[in-house]
Amino acid sequence: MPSLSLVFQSVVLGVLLGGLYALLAAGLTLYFGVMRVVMIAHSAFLILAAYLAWYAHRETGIDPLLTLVVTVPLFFAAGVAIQRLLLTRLRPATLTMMSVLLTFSVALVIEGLLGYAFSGTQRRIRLGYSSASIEFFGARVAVVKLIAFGMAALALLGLYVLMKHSRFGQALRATIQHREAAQLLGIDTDRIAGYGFGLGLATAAVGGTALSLDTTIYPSLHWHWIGPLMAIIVVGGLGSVPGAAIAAMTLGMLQSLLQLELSTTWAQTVFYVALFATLAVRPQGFFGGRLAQRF
Amino acid sequence: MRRGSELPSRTHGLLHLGALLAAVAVALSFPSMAPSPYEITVGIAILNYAVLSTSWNFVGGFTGYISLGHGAFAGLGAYGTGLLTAKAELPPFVALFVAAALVAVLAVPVGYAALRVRGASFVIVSIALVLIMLLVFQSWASLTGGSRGLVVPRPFPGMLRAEHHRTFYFLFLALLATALLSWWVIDRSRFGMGLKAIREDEDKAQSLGTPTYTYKLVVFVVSAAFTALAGGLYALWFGDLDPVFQFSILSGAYMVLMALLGGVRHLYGPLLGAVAVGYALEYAKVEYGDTPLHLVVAGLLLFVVVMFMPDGVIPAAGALLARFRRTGETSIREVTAAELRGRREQDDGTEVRGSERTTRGA
Amino acid sequence: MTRTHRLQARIALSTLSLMLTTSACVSGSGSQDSSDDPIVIGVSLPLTGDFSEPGKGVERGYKAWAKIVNDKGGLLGRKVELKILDDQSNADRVVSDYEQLIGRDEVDLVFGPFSTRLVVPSARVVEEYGMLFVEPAGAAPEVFTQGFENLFYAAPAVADDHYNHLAEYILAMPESERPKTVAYAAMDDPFAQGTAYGLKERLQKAGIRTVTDEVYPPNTTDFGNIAAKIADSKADMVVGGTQYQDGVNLIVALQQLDYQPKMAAFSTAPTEPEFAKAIGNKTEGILAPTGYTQKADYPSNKEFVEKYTKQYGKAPEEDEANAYTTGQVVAAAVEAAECASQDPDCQDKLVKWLRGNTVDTVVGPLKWDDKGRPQSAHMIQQWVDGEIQIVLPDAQKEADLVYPKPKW
Amino acid sequence: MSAPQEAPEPEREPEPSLATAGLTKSFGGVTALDSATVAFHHGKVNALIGPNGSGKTTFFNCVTGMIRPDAGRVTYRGRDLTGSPPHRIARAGVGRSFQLCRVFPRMTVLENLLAAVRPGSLAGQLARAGGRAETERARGWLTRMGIEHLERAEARQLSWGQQKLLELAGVLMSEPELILLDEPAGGVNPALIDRICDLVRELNAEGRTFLIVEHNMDMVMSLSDHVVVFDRGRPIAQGPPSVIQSDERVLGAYLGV
Repeated sequence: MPSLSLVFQSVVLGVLLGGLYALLAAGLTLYFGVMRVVMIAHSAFLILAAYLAWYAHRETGIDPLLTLVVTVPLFFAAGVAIQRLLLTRLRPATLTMMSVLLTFSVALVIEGLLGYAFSGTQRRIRLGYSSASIEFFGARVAVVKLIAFGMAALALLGLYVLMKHSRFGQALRATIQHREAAQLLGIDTDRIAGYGFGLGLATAAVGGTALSLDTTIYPSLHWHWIGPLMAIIVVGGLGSVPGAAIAAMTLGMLQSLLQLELSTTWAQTVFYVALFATLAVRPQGFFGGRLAQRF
Repeated sequence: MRRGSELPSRTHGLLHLGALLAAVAVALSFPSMAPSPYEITVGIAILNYAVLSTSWNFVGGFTGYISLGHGAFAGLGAYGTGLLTAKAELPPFVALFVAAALVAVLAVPVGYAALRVRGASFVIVSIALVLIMLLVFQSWASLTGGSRGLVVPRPFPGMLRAEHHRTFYFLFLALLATALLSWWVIDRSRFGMGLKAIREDEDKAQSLGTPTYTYKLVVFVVSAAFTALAGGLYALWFGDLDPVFQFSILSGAYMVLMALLGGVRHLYGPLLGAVAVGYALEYAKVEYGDTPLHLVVAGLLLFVVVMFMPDGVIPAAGALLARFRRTGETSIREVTAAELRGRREQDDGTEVRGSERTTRGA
Repeated sequence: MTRTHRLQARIALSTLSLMLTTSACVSGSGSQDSSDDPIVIGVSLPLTGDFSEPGKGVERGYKAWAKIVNDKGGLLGRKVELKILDDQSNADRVVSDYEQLIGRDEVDLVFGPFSTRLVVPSARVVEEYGMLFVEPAGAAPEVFTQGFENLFYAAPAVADDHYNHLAEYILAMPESERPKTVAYAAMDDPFAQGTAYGLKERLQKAGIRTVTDEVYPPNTTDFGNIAAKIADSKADMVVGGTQYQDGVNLIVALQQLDYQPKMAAFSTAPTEPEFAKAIGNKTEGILAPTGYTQKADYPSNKEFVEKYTKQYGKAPEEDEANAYTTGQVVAAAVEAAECASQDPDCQDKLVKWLRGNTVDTVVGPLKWDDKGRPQSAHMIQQWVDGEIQIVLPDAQKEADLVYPKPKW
Repeated sequence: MSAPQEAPEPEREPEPSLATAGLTKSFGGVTALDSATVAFHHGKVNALIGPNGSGKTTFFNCVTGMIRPDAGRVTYRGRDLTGSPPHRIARAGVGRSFQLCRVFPRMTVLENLLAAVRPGSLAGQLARAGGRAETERARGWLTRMGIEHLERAEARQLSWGQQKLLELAGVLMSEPELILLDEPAGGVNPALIDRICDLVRELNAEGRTFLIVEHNMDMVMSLSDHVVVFDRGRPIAQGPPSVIQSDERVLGAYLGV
């Protein structure tokens, strides 16, 4: 039996990890909500953002957090561009399938270019506070992990406030829930969908920077993120941002706790077990939105 | 479909037959024309791609459901064959068919989870399948050998390597022929008609009495079985299995790229795509070896196909041809502005109807 | 439907012509042997993909070897020429590369690729064509249990034996001072796991308890949970079966938890030049096995270090040295057998000679058992006073082993 | 609840065709069908009318199995179809068209009809599609719709009106007893509306029952034998057209009074 302090430590790690998952899954949910698109390239952009943070740090020595000033607007614009220039040109009848392939191809291109530019070597940002930690009720928490969690939490909070309390947020939610009805209300759903996409990609910028603080990055890393993230959005109910956040925290925690007894690899399967169980038992997801029902 | 039955002349049919025979003749004589065993291995690699993408096309081409996870079935077929030969000591080719049958059985619950709901979930499940199989085969080292790999005993011990390649070249060719023949039989059958109706409009097909879920599941299982056969045959030929290479998303993506490039609606589409992509890969390796840009090229190619010729090169070439011919097809159209508007609404309306879809059990 | 038909005919035709071009295009070269022709040596290396970094190191080592040999007039009076193909870190490709090199390009000799994962499949091809296979990277035990008869590993010791000197040192300590508990963490990779488990087996046999044993996949980037388990076990000693970056990550994660073992040993990572900076210079007391040191005073090593440094502007590392060793081993066999061609008799002579002789290399004199396992041992290095120094075996040591290790 | 109008009973008691009892469906907070109990007459042309958003399409989707009702029962000629999947309901003899006409766009006109053939046995499944008998039958319907000359054109190349006719031909090919038409006159020119009306009458005379959702009041009143009016997810009136036309509640519902 693992000791109590180890369990507590794992819970803390699970929460910290779950926060990052929640932010990234929220992005993936936004794309799905506004366009019914499974954005495979989400995690490739995540890694791209991490590389930009790493590169900026290596070249100029600035704190990786500062790169957010550039990457967030940049990714937002890229998201809008992807939606407006690429996805809207696909035939509506085959949009779901073809958009997967399209974003898949974008992911391949990003991975290939990262490999070309920075080689396949694993990279890691060296910060003065990399190995610093603080004591938290008996658990030791790395400072960098706390910062990453804080960023994710702030970004999620920002997203929540934006969606709940702004006119744009209302329009976005209306578009997600019922596009035609939103159009009837005079909402320019095309524009809103573009912004929704931009917002989703902006979460990848924040997530990538957070990720770069404490882990190694390499070009093909995105495959190991997209799987869990897709599982999370299905379990949480496709299209539901709160559902995705709850599922992310739950599964992140489960993964962390399972590692106490199982090997790292087996613990990772929790996401896929949850995915298959959800689809077999409750295809609309567990926390989720009504959207899932339709697909 | 009544293809061919009402042709103004039979010459096209004959031309078709002649070309087919010529292609078969070339394929059969290729090993004896090859200057070294290396060329035969290239031939095998391309045939393997062709079988895989044709197998993929049972689902992708007929139903329009795009699976990015068929690499998992190939890997399962390979490991199944390898384990049954190495651990259960079945004769290699018995193991091959038993493994394919087991994969077909496994495809039923996977299909159940993946096909019960429409569209997006299918893709998610297909990718997840590869990732979970990778994890399982890496972790379960006591059975699979994990990252140490699995050595599959040679089916023909004592056979010289060149002869081994030649034998497997013909085995792959036979498998390809079987897969193509099966696809062709389904293509012209009522079952195939139902599947194509699903691809066109699933709700509509169901409202006309097609049991869409059963149809999709059946063809999914058939596709998985063929993919597993290809994987198993590959295992017997290649001999060394490693989870990282067997369960790769990229190999599944190549199947999609090949089929899509060639044209998913055509019998020879995936074969043509496999020849083109396989040849290009080999050529690029020999000529421009050592940059990771092959990913970029594959990505861009997929991008171009999806954006500009989603039906593949065959219809794209056909359209080009038609432009030269300028047949009188436009006379059918008598579209008014109002009708155009109506049709646009129809397109947008897909979403409205989508919003009222429900999930359906068997 | 008429159009579809015509189209299908066209497609069939174009398929045919494509296949013809394939066969026309890939045939071609093919050389006749003569004494003036260079000796062509075929290699497949992971120049792109997951193993590209060490793969490029091996490539530099091979190139340095060819240059040094050619500057001295070549082998048997013939120049050597390397034909290097990229296998993209992929097993399918590595096999087709060797098929191409042996079948189509008709190279005279082959060198091995990098990474255990790629060594086994490629060894099989080369074996089945009856050629000598000396390789710089397949150190895992599995490589030597496949029944290969033409395979030789060109390094001092297989993975399981890397920590032999350290194991002897620990077991020689008085029982009260020895570490009593050990935590192991190894990457799921035949080589990395081999190093850790070789040590584990010896220590367990001597009654030293294993308190944690973690295996993580190569793609692991977050070591928080693994480190937590190790720290919680409060083991006296931690052993990492690591490659480069995972080693760095694991150490940083352990330091984040303020875990202070009495002894800490990690394979590969601590010997890399970037290591100290990567973990913020908190290196004191970390142990690592190594098969190569630039300071070794074997005659050929001085030449290698000097000429390599001149060619590449920096000193060679272990990957480069192992590649160079491979060249030396093959060269010794070629000179002894006085032949270098695919001819079965020649290849047979090469294999037979290596089976029975010792070769002087940059990593010292090497000889092999009947499975191709080298019979030497790795040195143990330790970070002492901010520098990595040899501490074991006594004969080669530059500093004394520090135990228990200072805080990191 | 259901308050059927005390309309003058027809001479004979009509045989029930499709009927629902307490059919309820809500989306989120919005109730689309509110315990709808309604019956249609076998062998007749029935019409279902009501203002936008009164639940007509949801009703169609519920009775054809496209969406599962939250509560209530659906029967067809006494057989319980509640919760059956759409293809079972189709096989029970209920065919339908879609609100915005749906055909298989990339299949030929003839294939559009052949796709509606339902083979029984496994051998039948694998038999070649488009055997002589079924092709002749398909051509029969195409000729009847007047689009037989387009047999080899892809459906997407057809005009809107032609697609409407094709969709109807496809439904007929699946041999339904009861045909549900969702806005057959939507977006169609007057000449074609007359054509469709004639077809409905002919087919009805041949024994097929119809249930039509339509906004075109002239069409509804001239064509149907029995009209049901929906408002806010439930029937508010039913009876012959003459009675419905003068019903105050109907006028109220339409005018939003």
